[in-house]
Amino acid sequence: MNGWLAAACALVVGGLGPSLWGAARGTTGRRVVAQNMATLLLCLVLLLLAQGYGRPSYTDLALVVCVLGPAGTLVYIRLLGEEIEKHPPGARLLTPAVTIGAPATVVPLCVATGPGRAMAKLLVIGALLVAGGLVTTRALRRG
Amino acid sequence: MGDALDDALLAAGLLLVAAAATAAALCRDPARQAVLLSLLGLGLALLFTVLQAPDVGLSQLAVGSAVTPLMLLLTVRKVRRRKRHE
Amino acid sequence: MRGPIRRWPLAAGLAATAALLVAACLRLPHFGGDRHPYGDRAVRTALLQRTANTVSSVNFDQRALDTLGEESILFAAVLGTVVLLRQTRDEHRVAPQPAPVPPPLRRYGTLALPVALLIGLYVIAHGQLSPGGGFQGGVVVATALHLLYVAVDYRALERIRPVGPYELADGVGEAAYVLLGAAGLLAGSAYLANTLPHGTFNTMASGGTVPLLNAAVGMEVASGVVVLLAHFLGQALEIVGEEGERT
Amino acid sequence: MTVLPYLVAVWIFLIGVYGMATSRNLVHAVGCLAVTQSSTYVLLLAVGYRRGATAPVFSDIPVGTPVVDPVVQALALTDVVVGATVTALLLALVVQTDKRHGTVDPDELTELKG
Repeated sequence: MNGWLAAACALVVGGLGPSLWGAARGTTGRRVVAQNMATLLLCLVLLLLAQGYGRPSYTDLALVVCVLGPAGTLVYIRLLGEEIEKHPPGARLLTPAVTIGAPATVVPLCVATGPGRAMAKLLVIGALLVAGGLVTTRALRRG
Repeated sequence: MGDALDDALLAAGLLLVAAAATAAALCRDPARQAVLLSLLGLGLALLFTVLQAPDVGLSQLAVGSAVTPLMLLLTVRKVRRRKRHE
Repeated sequence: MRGPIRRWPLAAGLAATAALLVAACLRLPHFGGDRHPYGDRAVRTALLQRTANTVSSVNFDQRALDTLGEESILFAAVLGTVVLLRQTRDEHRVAPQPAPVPPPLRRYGTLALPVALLIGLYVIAHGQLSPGGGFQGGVVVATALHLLYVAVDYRALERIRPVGPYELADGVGEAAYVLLGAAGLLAGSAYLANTLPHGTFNTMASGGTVPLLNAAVGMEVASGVVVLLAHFLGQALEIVGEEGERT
Repeated sequence: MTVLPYLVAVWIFLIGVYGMATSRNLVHAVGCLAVTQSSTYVLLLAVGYRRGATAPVFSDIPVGTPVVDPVVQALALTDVVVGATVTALLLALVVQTDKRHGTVDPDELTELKG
Protein backbone atom coordinates (compact mmCIF):
# COMPACT_ATOMS: atom_id res chain seq x y z
CA MET A 1 0.00 0.00 0.00
CA ASN A 2 1.52 3.26 -1.15
CA GLY A 3 0.41 5.97 1.27
CA TRP A 4 1.56 8.85 -0.95
CA LEU A 5 -0.55 7.68 -3.86
CA ALA A 6 -3.51 7.05 -1.57
CA ALA A 7 -3.21 10.61 -0.23
CA ALA A 8 -2.98 11.97 -3.79
CA CYS A 9 -6.08 9.99 -4.76
CA ALA A 10 -7.97 11.31 -1.73
CA LEU A 11 -6.97 14.90 -2.59
CA VAL A 12 -8.16 14.46 -6.18
CA VAL A 13 -11.53 13.03 -5.20
CA GLY A 14 -12.10 15.21 -2.15
CA GLY A 15 -10.42 18.40 -3.36
CA LEU A 16 -10.20 18.77 -7.13
CA GLY A 17 -13.68 17.31 -7.66
CA PRO A 18 -15.42 19.87 -5.43
CA SER A 19 -13.24 22.63 -6.94
CA LEU A 20 -14.58 21.75 -10.37
CA TRP A 21 -18.11 21.83 -8.97
CA GLY A 22 -17.41 25.29 -7.54
CA ALA A 23 -15.97 26.52 -10.83
CA ALA A 24 -19.01 25.31 -12.76
CA ARG A 25 -21.65 27.29 -10.85
CA GLY A 26 -22.20 30.53 -9.02
CA THR A 27 -20.84 34.01 -9.57
CA THR A 28 -17.65 34.71 -11.51
CA GLY A 29 -15.84 35.50 -8.26
CA ARG A 30 -16.66 32.12 -6.76
CA ARG A 31 -15.49 30.40 -9.92
CA VAL A 32 -12.14 32.17 -9.80
CA VAL A 33 -11.75 31.21 -6.13
CA ALA A 34 -12.39 27.59 -7.14
CA GLN A 35 -9.79 27.88 -9.91
CA ASN A 36 -7.23 29.21 -7.43
CA MET A 37 -8.02 26.37 -5.02
CA ALA A 38 -7.64 23.84 -7.84
CA THR A 39 -4.15 25.07 -8.79
CA LEU A 40 -3.05 24.83 -5.15
CA LEU A 41 -4.45 21.31 -4.77
CA LEU A 42 -3.03 20.17 -8.09
CA CYS A 43 0.43 21.32 -7.01
CA LEU A 44 0.14 19.26 -3.81
CA VAL A 45 -1.19 16.26 -5.73
CA LEU A 46 1.72 16.42 -8.18
CA LEU A 47 4.22 16.51 -5.30
CA LEU A 48 2.56 13.47 -3.73
CA LEU A 49 2.51 11.61 -7.06
CA ALA A 50 6.21 12.32 -7.64
CA GLN A 51 6.99 10.76 -4.27
CA GLY A 52 4.48 7.93 -4.71
CA TYR A 53 5.81 6.88 -8.11
CA GLY A 54 9.38 7.26 -6.86
CA ARG A 55 10.13 9.74 -9.67
CA PRO A 56 11.82 12.92 -8.34
CA SER A 57 11.84 14.34 -11.89
CA TYR A 58 8.04 14.69 -11.75
CA THR A 59 8.44 17.51 -9.20
CA ASP A 60 9.25 19.80 -12.14
CA LEU A 61 5.52 19.85 -12.87
CA ALA A 62 4.75 21.07 -9.35
CA LEU A 63 7.51 23.66 -9.75
CA VAL A 64 5.79 25.03 -12.85
CA VAL A 65 2.30 24.98 -11.30
CA CYS A 66 3.38 26.85 -8.20
CA VAL A 67 4.30 29.93 -10.29
CA LEU A 68 1.87 29.62 -13.20
CA GLY A 69 -1.15 28.79 -11.02
CA PRO A 70 -1.16 32.13 -9.17
CA ALA A 71 -0.29 33.86 -12.49
CA GLY A 72 -3.46 32.36 -13.98
CA THR A 73 -5.59 33.53 -11.06
CA LEU A 74 -4.10 37.02 -11.36
CA VAL A 75 -5.05 37.05 -15.05
CA TYR A 76 -8.68 36.50 -14.05
CA ILE A 77 -8.52 39.10 -11.30
CA ARG A 78 -7.03 41.66 -13.68
CA LEU A 79 -9.46 41.10 -16.54
CA LEU A 80 -12.64 40.14 -14.69
CA GLY A 81 -12.07 42.49 -11.73
CA GLU A 82 -15.30 44.45 -12.27
CA GLU A 83 -17.45 41.33 -12.35
CA ILE A 84 -15.73 39.92 -9.26
CA GLU A 85 -16.21 43.19 -7.38
CA LYS A 86 -19.95 43.16 -8.03
CA HIS A 87 -20.32 40.00 -5.94
CA PRO A 88 -17.17 39.66 -3.82
CA PRO A 89 -16.62 35.95 -3.23
CA GLY A 90 -16.10 34.38 0.16
CA ALA A 91 -12.60 32.95 0.22
CA ARG A 92 -12.68 31.52 3.72
CA LEU A 93 -11.34 28.08 2.77
CA LEU A 94 -8.39 29.42 0.79
CA THR A 95 -6.25 30.77 3.63
CA PRO A 96 -6.32 27.57 5.74
CA ALA A 97 -5.80 25.48 2.61
CA VAL A 98 -2.65 27.47 1.87
CA THR A 99 -1.27 27.89 5.37
CA ILE A 100 -2.08 24.37 6.60
CA GLY A 101 -2.33 22.26 3.45
CA ALA A 102 0.97 23.30 1.89
CA PRO A 103 3.17 22.67 4.97
CA ALA A 104 1.22 19.50 5.82
CA THR A 105 2.23 18.11 2.43
CA VAL A 106 5.70 19.58 2.00
CA VAL A 107 7.08 18.79 5.47
CA PRO A 108 6.42 14.99 5.36
CA LEU A 109 7.82 14.93 1.84
CA CYS A 110 10.96 16.71 3.04
CA VAL A 111 11.33 14.17 5.85
CA ALA A 112 10.95 11.32 3.36
CA THR A 113 13.47 12.74 0.86
CA GLY A 114 16.12 13.75 3.38
CA PRO A 115 18.54 16.66 2.98
CA GLY A 116 19.89 17.49 -0.47
CA ARG A 117 19.00 19.18 -3.72
CA ALA A 118 15.60 17.48 -3.88
CA MET A 119 14.67 18.87 -0.48
CA ALA A 120 15.77 22.38 -1.47
CA LYS A 121 13.50 22.13 -4.50
CA LEU A 122 10.59 21.02 -2.31
CA LEU A 123 11.13 23.95 0.04
CA VAL A 124 11.25 26.39 -2.89
CA ILE A 125 7.97 24.97 -4.18
CA GLY A 126 6.41 25.22 -0.72
CA ALA A 127 7.54 28.83 -0.29
CA LEU A 128 6.30 29.87 -3.73
CA LEU A 129 3.01 28.10 -3.10
CA VAL A 130 2.39 29.89 0.20
CA ALA A 131 3.47 33.29 -1.15
CA GLY A 132 1.38 32.94 -4.30
CA GLY A 133 -1.61 31.58 -2.40
CA LEU A 134 -1.64 34.38 0.17
CA VAL A 135 -1.22 37.13 -2.42
CA THR A 136 -3.95 35.81 -4.71
CA THR A 137 -6.35 35.26 -1.79
CA ARG A 138 -5.87 38.84 -0.71
CA ALA A 139 -6.32 40.15 -4.23
CA LEU A 140 -9.52 38.08 -4.61
CA ARG A 141 -11.01 39.47 -1.40
CA ARG A 142 -10.37 43.00 -2.58
CA GLY A 143 -11.90 42.04 -5.92
CA MET B 1 -2.87 -3.45 -4.05
CA GLY B 2 -0.68 -0.99 -5.95
CA ASP B 3 -2.56 -1.88 -9.10
CA ALA B 4 -5.93 -1.04 -7.55
CA LEU B 5 -4.56 2.34 -6.48
CA ASP B 6 -3.25 3.00 -10.01
CA ASP B 7 -6.69 2.16 -11.37
CA ALA B 8 -8.38 4.45 -8.86
CA LEU B 9 -6.10 7.36 -9.80
CA LEU B 10 -6.65 6.72 -13.51
CA ALA B 11 -10.41 6.54 -13.08
CA ALA B 12 -10.46 9.71 -10.94
CA GLY B 13 -8.35 11.59 -13.50
CA LEU B 14 -10.47 10.41 -16.42
CA LEU B 15 -13.77 11.28 -14.75
CA LEU B 16 -12.46 14.69 -13.67
CA VAL B 17 -11.40 15.47 -17.25
CA ALA B 18 -14.72 14.25 -18.68
CA ALA B 19 -16.69 16.35 -16.19
CA ALA B 20 -14.55 19.46 -16.78
CA ALA B 21 -14.88 19.08 -20.56
CA THR B 22 -18.67 18.76 -20.26
CA ALA B 23 -18.92 21.81 -18.00
CA ALA B 24 -16.64 23.86 -20.29
CA ALA B 25 -18.56 22.97 -23.45
CA LEU B 26 -21.95 23.71 -21.90
CA CYS B 27 -21.01 27.03 -20.26
CA ARG B 28 -22.33 29.72 -22.61
CA ASP B 29 -20.59 32.79 -21.18
CA PRO B 30 -17.07 32.94 -22.70
CA ALA B 31 -15.46 34.54 -19.63
CA ARG B 32 -16.79 31.85 -17.30
CA GLN B 33 -15.96 29.24 -19.89
CA ALA B 34 -12.34 30.42 -19.73
CA VAL B 35 -12.28 29.58 -15.99
CA LEU B 36 -13.62 26.10 -16.74
CA LEU B 37 -11.13 25.63 -19.56
CA SER B 38 -8.28 26.29 -17.15
CA LEU B 39 -9.81 23.70 -14.78
CA LEU B 40 -9.90 21.31 -17.76
CA GLY B 41 -6.22 22.09 -18.34
CA LEU B 42 -5.37 21.26 -14.73
CA GLY B 43 -7.38 18.02 -14.95
CA LEU B 44 -5.58 17.05 -18.14
CA ALA B 45 -2.20 17.73 -16.53
CA LEU B 46 -3.16 15.43 -13.66
CA LEU B 47 -4.37 12.73 -16.06
CA PHE B 48 -1.17 12.95 -18.11
CA THR B 49 0.95 12.57 -15.00
CA VAL B 50 -1.06 9.51 -13.98
CA LEU B 51 -0.65 8.15 -17.53
CA GLN B 52 3.12 8.61 -16.99
CA ALA B 53 3.45 11.40 -19.53
CA PRO B 54 5.01 14.26 -17.52
CA ASP B 55 6.36 15.95 -20.67
CA VAL B 56 2.89 16.36 -22.09
CA GLY B 57 1.51 17.36 -18.70
CA LEU B 58 4.13 20.08 -18.46
CA SER B 59 3.24 21.57 -21.84
CA GLN B 60 -0.46 21.43 -20.99
CA LEU B 61 0.22 23.28 -17.74
CA ALA B 62 2.43 25.86 -19.45
CA VAL B 63 -0.11 26.60 -22.17
CA GLY B 64 -3.36 26.11 -20.27
CA SER B 65 -2.82 27.83 -16.95
CA ALA B 66 -2.14 31.42 -18.01
CA VAL B 67 -1.53 31.97 -21.74
CA THR B 68 -4.77 30.55 -23.17
CA PRO B 69 -7.03 32.19 -20.53
CA LEU B 70 -5.24 35.50 -21.11
CA MET B 71 -5.87 35.35 -24.86
CA LEU B 72 -9.50 34.30 -24.39
CA LEU B 73 -10.25 37.03 -21.86
CA LEU B 74 -8.51 39.70 -23.94
CA THR B 75 -10.67 38.71 -26.93
CA VAL B 76 -13.78 38.84 -24.75
CA ARG B 77 -12.79 42.29 -23.52
CA LYS B 78 -12.15 43.57 -27.04
CA VAL B 79 -15.53 42.31 -28.24
CA ARG B 80 -17.38 43.69 -25.22
CA ARG B 81 -15.70 47.06 -25.52
CA ARG B 82 -16.98 47.41 -29.07
CA LYS B 83 -20.46 46.22 -28.01
CA ARG B 84 -20.66 48.75 -25.21
CA HIS B 85 -19.93 51.58 -27.60
CA GLU B 86 -22.73 50.69 -30.04
CA MET C 1 -31.13 26.77 -40.24
CA ARG C 2 -31.89 27.82 -36.70
CA GLY C 3 -33.11 26.45 -33.40
CA PRO C 4 -34.98 23.15 -33.44
CA ILE C 5 -34.58 22.63 -37.19
CA ARG C 6 -30.83 22.51 -36.69
CA ARG C 7 -31.05 20.24 -33.65
CA TRP C 8 -32.19 17.15 -35.55
CA PRO C 9 -29.40 16.86 -38.10
CA LEU C 10 -26.93 17.61 -35.31
CA ALA C 11 -28.34 14.90 -33.04
CA ALA C 12 -28.35 12.38 -35.89
CA GLY C 13 -24.79 13.26 -36.86
CA LEU C 14 -23.53 13.07 -33.29
CA ALA C 15 -25.28 9.73 -32.68
CA ALA C 16 -23.80 8.23 -35.86
CA THR C 17 -20.31 9.53 -34.98
CA ALA C 18 -20.67 8.21 -31.44
CA ALA C 19 -21.65 4.75 -32.72
CA LEU C 20 -18.69 4.62 -35.11
CA LEU C 21 -16.21 5.86 -32.52
CA VAL C 22 -17.40 3.44 -29.84
CA ALA C 23 -17.22 0.56 -32.32
CA ALA C 24 -13.66 1.64 -33.13
CA CYS C 25 -12.75 1.87 -29.43
CA LEU C 26 -13.82 -1.72 -28.83
CA ARG C 27 -11.38 -2.88 -31.53
CA LEU C 28 -8.42 -0.79 -30.33
CA PRO C 29 -5.60 -2.60 -28.51
CA HIS C 30 -6.66 -2.91 -24.89
CA PHE C 31 -5.74 -0.04 -22.58
CA GLY C 32 -2.47 -0.67 -20.71
CA GLY C 33 -1.36 -3.49 -23.02
CA ASP C 34 2.24 -4.63 -23.30
CA ARG C 35 2.76 -4.42 -27.07
CA HIS C 36 4.38 -1.13 -28.12
CA PRO C 37 6.74 -2.00 -30.98
CA TYR C 38 7.39 1.62 -32.00
CA GLY C 39 7.88 2.75 -28.43
CA ASP C 40 10.39 -0.01 -27.66
CA ARG C 41 12.45 0.86 -30.73
CA ALA C 42 12.33 4.58 -29.91
CA VAL C 43 13.58 3.90 -26.38
CA ARG C 44 16.43 1.73 -27.67
CA THR C 45 17.52 4.42 -30.14
CA ALA C 46 17.28 7.18 -27.54
CA LEU C 47 19.55 5.24 -25.20
CA LEU C 48 22.03 4.66 -28.05
CA GLN C 49 22.10 8.44 -28.61
CA ARG C 50 22.58 8.88 -24.82
CA THR C 51 19.46 11.00 -24.37
CA ALA C 52 17.81 10.30 -21.02
CA ASN C 53 14.51 11.92 -21.93
CA THR C 54 13.20 9.63 -24.66
CA VAL C 55 10.40 12.02 -25.60
CA SER C 56 12.93 14.77 -26.34
CA SER C 57 14.95 12.28 -28.35
CA VAL C 58 11.90 11.44 -30.47
CA ASN C 59 11.02 15.11 -30.96
CA PHE C 60 14.45 16.57 -31.61
CA ASP C 61 16.50 13.67 -32.94
CA GLN C 62 14.61 10.71 -34.35
CA ARG C 63 11.72 12.74 -35.74
CA ALA C 64 13.35 16.17 -35.79
CA LEU C 65 11.98 16.85 -39.26
CA ASP C 66 8.41 16.59 -37.96
CA THR C 67 9.26 19.08 -35.26
CA LEU C 68 10.54 21.44 -37.95
CA GLY C 69 7.07 21.22 -39.46
CA GLU C 70 5.49 21.97 -36.10
CA GLU C 71 7.87 24.89 -35.61
CA SER C 72 6.78 26.25 -38.95
CA ILE C 73 3.11 25.92 -37.98
CA LEU C 74 3.86 27.92 -34.86
CA PHE C 75 5.78 30.52 -36.84
CA ALA C 76 3.00 30.80 -39.41
CA ALA C 77 0.33 31.08 -36.71
CA VAL C 78 2.22 33.92 -35.02
CA LEU C 79 2.66 35.63 -38.37
CA GLY C 80 -1.02 35.21 -39.19
CA THR C 81 -2.08 36.63 -35.84
CA VAL C 82 0.24 39.61 -36.24
CA VAL C 83 -1.29 40.34 -39.63
CA LEU C 84 -4.86 39.92 -38.38
CA LEU C 85 -4.41 42.03 -35.27
CA ARG C 86 -2.29 44.83 -36.73
CA GLN C 87 -3.40 48.40 -36.25
CA THR C 88 -5.32 49.61 -39.31
CA ARG C 89 -5.37 53.14 -40.68
CA ASP C 90 -8.73 54.05 -39.15
CA GLU C 91 -7.62 52.99 -35.67
CA HIS C 92 -5.46 54.78 -33.14
CA ARG C 93 -3.87 53.96 -29.82
CA VAL C 94 -5.05 55.34 -26.50
CA ALA C 95 -2.83 54.67 -23.50
CA PRO C 96 -4.85 52.66 -20.94
CA GLN C 97 -5.44 54.04 -17.45
CA PRO C 98 -3.05 52.57 -14.88
CA ALA C 99 -4.86 50.02 -12.71
CA PRO C 100 -4.67 50.36 -8.91
CA VAL C 101 -2.50 47.53 -7.64
CA PRO C 102 -2.06 46.80 -3.92
CA PRO C 103 1.63 46.97 -2.86
CA PRO C 104 1.90 43.31 -1.69
CA LEU C 105 0.73 42.15 -5.13
CA ARG C 106 3.25 44.47 -6.78
CA ARG C 107 6.03 43.05 -4.59
CA TYR C 108 4.95 39.49 -5.39
CA GLY C 109 4.99 40.30 -9.10
CA THR C 110 8.49 41.77 -9.08
CA LEU C 111 9.85 38.91 -6.94
CA ALA C 112 8.09 36.08 -8.77
CA LEU C 113 9.15 37.34 -12.20
CA PRO C 114 12.85 36.40 -11.94
CA VAL C 115 11.98 33.12 -10.20
CA ALA C 116 9.55 32.15 -12.96
CA LEU C 117 12.09 33.21 -15.59
CA LEU C 118 14.70 30.96 -13.98
CA ILE C 119 12.25 28.05 -13.83
CA GLY C 120 11.51 28.51 -17.52
CA LEU C 121 15.20 28.53 -18.44
CA TYR C 122 15.79 25.49 -16.22
CA VAL C 123 13.01 23.61 -18.00
CA ILE C 124 14.52 24.47 -21.41
CA ALA C 125 18.07 23.58 -20.37
CA HIS C 126 17.14 20.19 -18.89
CA GLY C 127 14.97 19.11 -21.82
CA GLN C 128 17.30 16.23 -22.71
CA LEU C 129 17.32 14.91 -19.13
CA SER C 130 14.04 15.46 -17.28
CA PRO C 131 10.49 16.27 -18.40
CA GLY C 132 10.42 19.56 -20.25
CA GLY C 133 12.11 21.19 -23.19
CA GLY C 134 11.96 24.17 -25.49
CA PHE C 135 8.18 24.29 -25.83
CA GLN C 136 7.29 24.04 -22.19
CA GLY C 137 10.11 26.26 -20.96
CA GLY C 138 9.53 28.81 -23.70
CA VAL C 139 5.91 29.27 -22.67
CA VAL C 140 6.92 29.56 -19.00
CA VAL C 141 9.44 32.28 -19.87
CA ALA C 142 6.81 34.21 -21.83
CA THR C 143 4.28 33.85 -19.01
CA ALA C 144 6.89 35.07 -16.51
CA LEU C 145 7.24 38.36 -18.41
CA HIS C 146 3.49 38.83 -18.33
CA LEU C 147 3.48 38.66 -14.55
CA LEU C 148 4.37 42.32 -14.95
CA TYR C 149 1.03 42.96 -16.61
CA VAL C 150 -1.14 40.94 -14.21
CA ALA C 151 0.65 41.86 -10.98
CA VAL C 152 2.23 45.25 -11.65
CA ASP C 153 1.08 47.39 -14.55
CA TYR C 154 0.68 47.29 -18.31
CA ARG C 155 3.19 50.10 -18.73
CA ALA C 156 5.80 48.15 -16.75
CA LEU C 157 5.35 45.29 -19.22
CA GLU C 158 5.67 47.64 -22.19
CA ARG C 159 8.97 48.93 -20.86
CA ILE C 160 10.66 45.51 -21.03
CA ARG C 161 8.83 44.38 -24.11
CA PRO C 162 9.59 46.33 -27.26
CA VAL C 163 7.84 44.04 -29.74
CA GLY C 164 10.41 44.49 -32.52
CA PRO C 165 13.30 42.56 -30.92
CA TYR C 166 10.95 39.76 -29.92
CA GLU C 167 9.69 39.44 -33.48
CA LEU C 168 13.30 39.27 -34.58
CA ALA C 169 14.10 36.64 -31.92
CA ASP C 170 11.13 34.58 -33.13
CA GLY C 171 12.59 34.51 -36.62
CA VAL C 172 16.13 33.84 -35.34
CA GLY C 173 14.84 30.84 -33.32
CA GLU C 174 13.17 29.37 -36.39
CA ALA C 175 16.26 30.05 -38.53
CA ALA C 176 18.55 28.49 -35.91
CA TYR C 177 16.54 25.27 -36.08
CA VAL C 178 16.80 25.16 -39.88
CA LEU C 179 20.54 25.94 -39.82
CA LEU C 180 21.26 23.36 -37.12
CA GLY C 181 19.59 20.87 -39.43
CA ALA C 182 21.86 21.95 -42.28
CA ALA C 183 24.86 21.29 -40.01
CA GLY C 184 23.96 17.62 -40.39
CA LEU C 185 24.34 17.94 -44.17
CA LEU C 186 27.71 19.67 -43.83
CA ALA C 187 28.92 16.86 -41.60
CA GLY C 188 28.25 14.51 -44.50
CA SER C 189 25.09 13.00 -43.02
CA ALA C 190 21.34 13.56 -43.47
CA TYR C 191 19.42 16.79 -42.77
CA LEU C 192 18.79 17.21 -39.00
CA ALA C 193 20.92 14.12 -38.26
CA ASN C 194 22.38 14.04 -34.76
CA THR C 195 26.01 14.49 -35.80
CA LEU C 196 27.46 16.04 -32.65
CA PRO C 197 29.25 13.86 -30.08
CA HIS C 198 26.59 12.29 -27.87
CA GLY C 199 28.34 13.07 -24.59
CA THR C 200 27.93 11.27 -21.28
CA PHE C 201 24.53 9.78 -20.51
CA ASN C 202 22.45 11.73 -17.96
CA THR C 203 24.60 14.87 -17.87
CA MET C 204 23.84 18.34 -19.20
CA ALA C 205 26.19 17.73 -22.15
CA SER C 206 24.41 14.72 -23.59
CA GLY C 207 22.13 14.03 -26.50
CA GLY C 208 24.23 15.74 -29.18
CA THR C 209 22.10 18.27 -31.05
CA VAL C 210 19.06 17.77 -28.79
CA PRO C 211 19.92 20.54 -26.27
CA LEU C 212 20.81 22.96 -29.08
CA LEU C 213 17.55 22.35 -30.93
CA ASN C 214 15.75 22.68 -27.61
CA ALA C 215 17.33 26.08 -27.09
CA ALA C 216 16.36 27.20 -30.59
CA VAL C 217 12.77 26.08 -30.01
CA GLY C 218 12.72 27.70 -26.58
CA MET C 219 13.78 31.01 -28.08
CA GLU C 220 11.20 30.81 -30.83
CA VAL C 221 8.34 29.77 -28.56
CA ALA C 222 9.12 32.33 -25.85
CA SER C 223 9.36 35.25 -28.27
CA GLY C 224 6.47 33.94 -30.38
CA VAL C 225 4.13 33.84 -27.37
CA VAL C 226 5.29 37.30 -26.28
CA VAL C 227 4.51 38.67 -29.75
CA LEU C 228 1.12 36.93 -29.81
CA LEU C 229 0.13 38.30 -26.43
CA ALA C 230 1.49 41.77 -27.30
CA HIS C 231 -0.94 42.00 -30.19
CA PHE C 232 -3.89 40.70 -28.17
CA LEU C 233 -3.05 43.13 -25.36
CA GLY C 234 -2.73 45.99 -27.83
CA GLN C 235 -6.12 45.23 -29.35
CA ALA C 236 -7.91 44.80 -26.05
CA LEU C 237 -6.35 47.66 -24.09
CA GLU C 238 -4.98 50.28 -26.45
CA ILE C 239 -6.27 50.23 -30.00
CA VAL C 240 -9.61 51.93 -30.58
CA GLY C 241 -11.59 52.22 -33.81
CA GLU C 242 -12.70 55.47 -35.40
CA GLU C 243 -15.98 55.40 -33.47
CA GLY C 244 -13.84 55.88 -30.38
CA GLU C 245 -14.69 52.91 -28.16
CA ARG C 246 -13.46 53.34 -24.63
CA THR C 247 -11.92 51.08 -22.07
CA MET D 1 -11.02 -0.18 -17.23
CA THR D 2 -9.88 -1.66 -20.56
CA VAL D 3 -11.94 0.74 -22.68
CA LEU D 4 -12.87 3.53 -20.24
CA PRO D 5 -10.08 5.92 -21.38
CA TYR D 6 -11.12 5.55 -25.02
CA LEU D 7 -14.75 6.14 -24.16
CA VAL D 8 -13.81 9.27 -22.20
CA ALA D 9 -11.95 10.52 -25.30
CA VAL D 10 -15.05 9.86 -27.42
CA TRP D 11 -17.26 11.69 -24.93
CA ILE D 12 -14.98 14.75 -24.83
CA PHE D 13 -14.95 14.86 -28.63
CA LEU D 14 -18.75 14.64 -28.88
CA ILE D 15 -19.49 17.20 -26.17
CA GLY D 16 -16.99 19.60 -27.74
CA VAL D 17 -18.59 19.26 -31.17
CA TYR D 18 -22.05 19.70 -29.63
CA GLY D 19 -20.90 22.91 -27.92
CA MET D 20 -19.43 24.26 -31.15
CA ALA D 21 -22.48 23.43 -33.24
CA THR D 22 -24.93 25.07 -30.82
CA SER D 23 -22.69 28.03 -29.98
CA ARG D 24 -24.08 31.56 -30.20
CA ASN D 25 -20.72 33.25 -29.68
CA LEU D 26 -17.56 32.67 -31.70
CA VAL D 27 -15.29 33.06 -28.64
CA HIS D 28 -17.28 30.27 -26.99
CA ALA D 29 -16.94 28.19 -30.15
CA VAL D 30 -13.16 28.56 -30.05
CA GLY D 31 -13.22 27.38 -26.41
CA CYS D 32 -15.27 24.35 -27.47
CA LEU D 33 -12.74 23.59 -30.21
CA ALA D 34 -10.06 23.53 -27.50
CA VAL D 35 -12.22 21.00 -25.60
CA THR D 36 -12.61 18.88 -28.73
CA GLN D 37 -8.88 18.95 -29.32
CA SER D 38 -8.18 17.73 -25.80
CA SER D 39 -9.94 14.46 -26.68
CA THR D 40 -7.07 13.71 -29.06
CA TYR D 41 -4.52 14.05 -26.25
CA VAL D 42 -6.44 11.60 -24.09
CA LEU D 43 -6.79 9.12 -26.95
CA LEU D 44 -3.10 9.28 -27.93
CA LEU D 45 -1.78 8.85 -24.40
CA ALA D 46 -4.29 6.08 -23.62
CA VAL D 47 -3.03 4.13 -26.63
CA GLY D 48 0.56 4.41 -25.41
CA TYR D 49 -0.05 3.48 -21.77
CA ARG D 50 1.50 0.30 -20.43
CA ARG D 51 0.27 -1.09 -17.13
CA GLY D 52 2.84 -0.94 -14.33
CA ALA D 53 5.32 1.04 -16.45
CA THR D 54 6.69 4.51 -15.80
CA ALA D 55 7.62 7.59 -17.83
CA PRO D 56 10.26 7.13 -20.58
CA VAL D 57 12.67 9.50 -18.84
CA PHE D 58 15.80 7.78 -17.58
CA SER D 59 17.31 10.57 -15.50
CA ASP D 60 16.16 9.04 -12.21
CA ILE D 61 15.45 5.36 -12.98
CA PRO D 62 17.80 2.56 -14.08
CA VAL D 63 17.94 1.77 -17.79
CA GLY D 64 15.81 -1.29 -18.51
CA THR D 65 12.81 -0.32 -16.37
CA PRO D 66 9.57 -0.91 -18.33
CA VAL D 67 8.38 2.42 -19.73
CA VAL D 68 5.30 3.66 -21.56
CA ASP D 69 5.39 4.52 -25.27
CA PRO D 70 7.39 7.74 -25.91
CA VAL D 71 6.29 8.08 -29.54
CA VAL D 72 2.67 8.91 -28.71
CA GLN D 73 3.88 11.30 -26.01
CA ALA D 74 5.92 13.19 -28.58
CA LEU D 75 2.84 13.31 -30.82
CA ALA D 76 0.63 14.56 -27.99
CA LEU D 77 3.20 17.22 -27.07
CA THR D 78 3.13 18.53 -30.63
CA ASP D 79 -0.65 18.38 -30.49
CA VAL D 80 -0.81 20.56 -27.36
CA VAL D 81 1.45 23.24 -28.83
CA VAL D 82 -0.33 23.31 -32.19
CA GLY D 83 -3.67 23.43 -30.36
CA ALA D 84 -2.62 26.56 -28.49
CA THR D 85 -1.41 28.35 -31.61
CA VAL D 86 -4.57 27.41 -33.50
CA THR D 87 -6.59 28.89 -30.63
CA ALA D 88 -4.57 32.11 -30.91
CA LEU D 89 -5.08 32.34 -34.67
CA LEU D 90 -8.81 31.67 -34.41
CA LEU D 91 -9.23 34.27 -31.68
CA ALA D 92 -7.47 36.79 -33.92
CA LEU D 93 -9.98 35.88 -36.64
CA VAL D 94 -12.83 36.43 -34.16
CA VAL D 95 -11.52 39.92 -33.39
CA GLN D 96 -11.39 40.66 -37.13
CA THR D 97 -14.92 39.28 -37.66
CA ASP D 98 -16.20 41.49 -34.88
CA LYS D 99 -14.54 44.54 -36.45
CA ARG D 100 -15.92 43.83 -39.91
CA HIS D 101 -19.46 42.76 -39.00
CA GLY D 102 -20.04 44.07 -35.51
CA THR D 103 -21.18 40.71 -34.17
CA VAL D 104 -19.70 37.41 -33.03
CA ASP D 105 -22.94 35.43 -33.21
CA PRO D 106 -22.61 32.82 -35.98
CA ASP D 107 -26.35 32.95 -36.72
CA GLU D 108 -26.34 36.71 -37.23
CA LEU D 109 -23.27 36.37 -39.41
CA THR D 110 -25.09 33.87 -41.65
CA GLU D 111 -27.98 36.28 -42.00
CA LEU D 112 -25.60 39.06 -43.03
CA LYS D 113 -24.37 36.92 -45.91
CA GLY D 114 -27.69 35.57 -47.08
